[in-house]
Amino acid sequence: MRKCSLESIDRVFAAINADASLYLPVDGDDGKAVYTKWEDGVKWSGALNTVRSPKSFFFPQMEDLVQFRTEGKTIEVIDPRKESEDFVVFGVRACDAKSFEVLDRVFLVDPVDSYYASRREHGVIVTVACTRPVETCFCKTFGIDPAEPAGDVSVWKTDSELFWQSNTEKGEKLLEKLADLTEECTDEAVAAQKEKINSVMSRLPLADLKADAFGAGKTMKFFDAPEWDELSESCIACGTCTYVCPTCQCYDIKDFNTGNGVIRFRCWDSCMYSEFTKMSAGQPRLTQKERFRQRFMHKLVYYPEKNGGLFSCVGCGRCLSRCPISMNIVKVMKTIGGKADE
Amino acid sequence: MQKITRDQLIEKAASLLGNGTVSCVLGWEKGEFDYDVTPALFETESELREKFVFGDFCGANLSKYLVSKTRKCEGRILVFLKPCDTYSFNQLLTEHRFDREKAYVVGIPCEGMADIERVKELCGDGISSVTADGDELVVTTLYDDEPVRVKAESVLAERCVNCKSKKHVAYDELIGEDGEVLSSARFDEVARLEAMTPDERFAFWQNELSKCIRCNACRNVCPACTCERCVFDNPSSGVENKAAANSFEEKMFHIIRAFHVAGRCTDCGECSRVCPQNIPLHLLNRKFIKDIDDFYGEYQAGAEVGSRAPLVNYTFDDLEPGEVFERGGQDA
Amino acid sequence: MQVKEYKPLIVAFCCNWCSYAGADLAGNNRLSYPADVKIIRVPCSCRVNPMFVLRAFQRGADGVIICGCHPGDCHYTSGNYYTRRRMALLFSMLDYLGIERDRTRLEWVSAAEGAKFAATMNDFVEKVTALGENKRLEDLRCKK
Amino acid sequence: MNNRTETLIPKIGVITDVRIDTPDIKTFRVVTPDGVKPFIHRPGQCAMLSVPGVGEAMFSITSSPTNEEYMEFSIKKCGCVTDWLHQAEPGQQITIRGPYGKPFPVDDEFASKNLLFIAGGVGLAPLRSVINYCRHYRDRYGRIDIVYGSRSKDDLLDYREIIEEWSKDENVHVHLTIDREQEGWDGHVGFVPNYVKELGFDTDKTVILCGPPIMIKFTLDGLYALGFDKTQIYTTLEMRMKCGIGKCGRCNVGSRYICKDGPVFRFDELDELPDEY
Repeated sequence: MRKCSLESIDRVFAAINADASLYLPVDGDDGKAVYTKWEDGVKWSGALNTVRSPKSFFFPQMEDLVQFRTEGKTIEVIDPRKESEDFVVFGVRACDAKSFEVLDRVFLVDPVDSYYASRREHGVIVTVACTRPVETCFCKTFGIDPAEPAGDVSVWKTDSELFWQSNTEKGEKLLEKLADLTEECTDEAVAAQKEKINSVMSRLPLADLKADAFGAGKTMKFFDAPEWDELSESCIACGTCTYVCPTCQCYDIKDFNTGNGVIRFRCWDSCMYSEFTKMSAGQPRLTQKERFRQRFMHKLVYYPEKNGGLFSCVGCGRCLSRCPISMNIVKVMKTIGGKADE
Repeated sequence: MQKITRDQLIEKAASLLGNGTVSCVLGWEKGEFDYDVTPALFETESELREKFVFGDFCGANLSKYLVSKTRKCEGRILVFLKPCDTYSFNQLLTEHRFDREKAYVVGIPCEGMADIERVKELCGDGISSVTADGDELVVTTLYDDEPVRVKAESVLAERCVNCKSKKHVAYDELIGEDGEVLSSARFDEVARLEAMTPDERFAFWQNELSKCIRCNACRNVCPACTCERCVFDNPSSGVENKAAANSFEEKMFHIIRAFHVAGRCTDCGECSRVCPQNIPLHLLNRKFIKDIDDFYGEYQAGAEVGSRAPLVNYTFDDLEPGEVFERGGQDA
Repeated sequence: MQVKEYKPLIVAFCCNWCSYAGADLAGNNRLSYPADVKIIRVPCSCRVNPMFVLRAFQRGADGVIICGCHPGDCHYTSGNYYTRRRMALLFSMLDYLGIERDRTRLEWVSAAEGAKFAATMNDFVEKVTALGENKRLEDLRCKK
Repeated sequence: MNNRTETLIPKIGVITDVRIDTPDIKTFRVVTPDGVKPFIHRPGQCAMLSVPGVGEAMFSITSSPTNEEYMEFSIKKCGCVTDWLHQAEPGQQITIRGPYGKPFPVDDEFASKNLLFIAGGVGLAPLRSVINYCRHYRDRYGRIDIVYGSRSKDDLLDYREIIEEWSKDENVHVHLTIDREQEGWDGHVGFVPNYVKELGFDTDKTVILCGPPIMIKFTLDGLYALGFDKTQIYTTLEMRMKCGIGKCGRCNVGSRYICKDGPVFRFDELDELPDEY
């Protein structure tokens, strides 16, 4: 483990930024933190988390897949990708770090999504242990320890210092570059910090939320639950929950005719939208209840069933604070899961 | 702090359910925390007593739900409407979006709704409870031993700070006293933007609109956006894009959306309330309202049922678009 | 190296009954206006919805002008009155977003006003040329 | 090029022949610009065809893998991509990527079994590759029955091939039916589910079923009545698909992705899935 003083942070950032673009949460003009490219003078935000999750570093909201040029009856296919550059994402929280594992199991299984894979290869994730979890946090529900964040490098922040620990080869390399700016240290301060975080975690209002009722093999148990009607009753079918979610990964592929060629791009999509499953021949999910159910069943049952029990929710709490009608996965878990115990 | 209480509303709803006037109640349901309130339909008195809530965080405008719920429910629906919500209600009626006979409006006075983001700014995050006490909110957080007290008026949502009317323009029954149309400062911010140079305005909007994630929350919550199928959802429109590819598409979505509700927008402010990225979308709608007032005479959408909206109306001597710019403001 | 002279691309929506005929007359009378004006014939100026204007900009237009019958002369009685209100609000909104005022215009041109058509186009092209390329409402994907 | 870069980037295909099968179904023959088959597939697999600027859609490959020269797709006109394809002429290039999905277990569960194919309308398209595969390796399978029905004689897909080739094969029994009486038709008249019941098959068969949902529903009832078990019946499903590789989430039903874990399912497997397909 290595440490540096908080005062030297800008020098550390400059060192990281020297060979790879550095992105970190920065307070925007509305006081909300946004991942921003670091440059001299940019200050790391003290906010717990960003409104938009860091998934967009690897799975951007919109990216070009392929371009076509057509002439008469012939088509030319062009791969628009250029070599990705190395980048470092600093300040990722434990929940979001876990979300990359959830996304990896979708994009990196055969056949590998090369667009995502390339960014994963070029990106280094530096996580920071939480210090001030808030009422909407429930990462513990999914076995995530905010005091022990994953990622290539984990960082703990105390009042005056930052403690760095590498977890992977990529992380090792990054720390080597910072060798002059950091010094070797023991992990006592970190252990104390972890204890402090854990004592806060147990006081959180959602500390007792359990996901045990869900998981593989529960499809039929919950699919026809009458509670879905009530839960989805006032859903306005927007995509806020999906778009702020760090693990939602559905996308759409569309063509855009630029007038001098066709760009085929992909962009985030939401199962909450009515035309998500609409085909020329019909629509398997006719009402908002079915779409609403799909989202939560996917996170709590379908995904774990396919991925060895791993839930596709990391308890980051973004949907809790952002849903226009305050309907969210916690309410769903309590209502649907709670009824199942009876 | 609201002047009426949850219990008053439950009593009213229970008696109307009991005597068969209405078959269900459209109201607000309490959530996980004191501030995350969900619009909900209640069918029985016990449901009301268990889950119904009314307080400083019941900002959600329930009028749009009448479009779908009146089709779904047998019998009349009791809906609690705050003064600003009644404008949306009238506007929906003007556009024949539901059957007036199927709604039973109980007008409720509103002292302005709190914005949880403002509470967090003043009291810090990690909020474990928020309760009203007189004209103050008592806020406890995970990190402070002592509760923090803030003036309710200091955490009002922007739309409530600039409240346009405390008068109910539609109701079957009123709880408490009706208020007056207010002379608000709601156009001040628009005027401030108008006074900027075009470069400043461009920079302002470029920055704001670039935050847009195209979640469609503003559109879907908007009581004026009730098209069965939106142009932005129609694959053959060529603009059915789920993500804004660049700043052009960000602008197009918001200009077109604001234009489509121009003259019909009652300025209820729901778009700005729900925006996960805190984009001040009401400033687009208010620009249209201000322009309409300036160009064609004062018009408040929803003030009365059946009024002819300015964009489906004209006079022979309307202003020419070229003359608009002669009236002032700055150009490059 | 020779510097290429900047020529703006102008989209002109012309009402079938008046302005399109006006453009025709301008041509018949050999009145010149820049060839960079692309005329799109519409049944009535009120057929032009705001999306048309924005999409013209997206596709590379540097200026958009809408021409219709003079107020009172609309083939459909009142179409151009609606256009007048719509465009007044739309142009004002574009201005509010910081888009240059001179990129949009609404003009009344009758079938007999070939000279006015040519003069309007010349004037409009001149103003847009002065502004230069449309950078504030551009879609980079559509640029070559 | 390695496999990784090719997941979402299509190849170019050339339409070399367009055959009009029925008033709304055409069969397109596709090869690469070099004149060879775009890729190797198994019976029941699909390919993503696209027209740049119009869109991309998933189609079953209707030609048999044993055909080594080209690929065929029987496509019903029903949406924007299919509308466009129906206007295409030979020589037109399109894009193609695949193969996608799980094939029919022709070499495992189907081996040495008696096979009963039941199809309705354009539902024959995905089965044609299986039928021709089984005909090609005739000695690996037992008796083959094919029940095929459509609205009218004109709507029968591959009619010429059925009459001139399939019907003439030894131990292949074709049973055609159309919904309503028609001049020039002396075959059976009636809906497929009823015809299946009338024919009254023995349960020593493996059934491959494809057609409109309503036909599937009633045919299944008929098959169960005849004593068939769910584990004997296979079908192939349709869902909206975008990526074809089990990632975009559109065709997700339960824990399965139709494009990757399907489209071929045995009916007992479908019991584990919610009814959303």
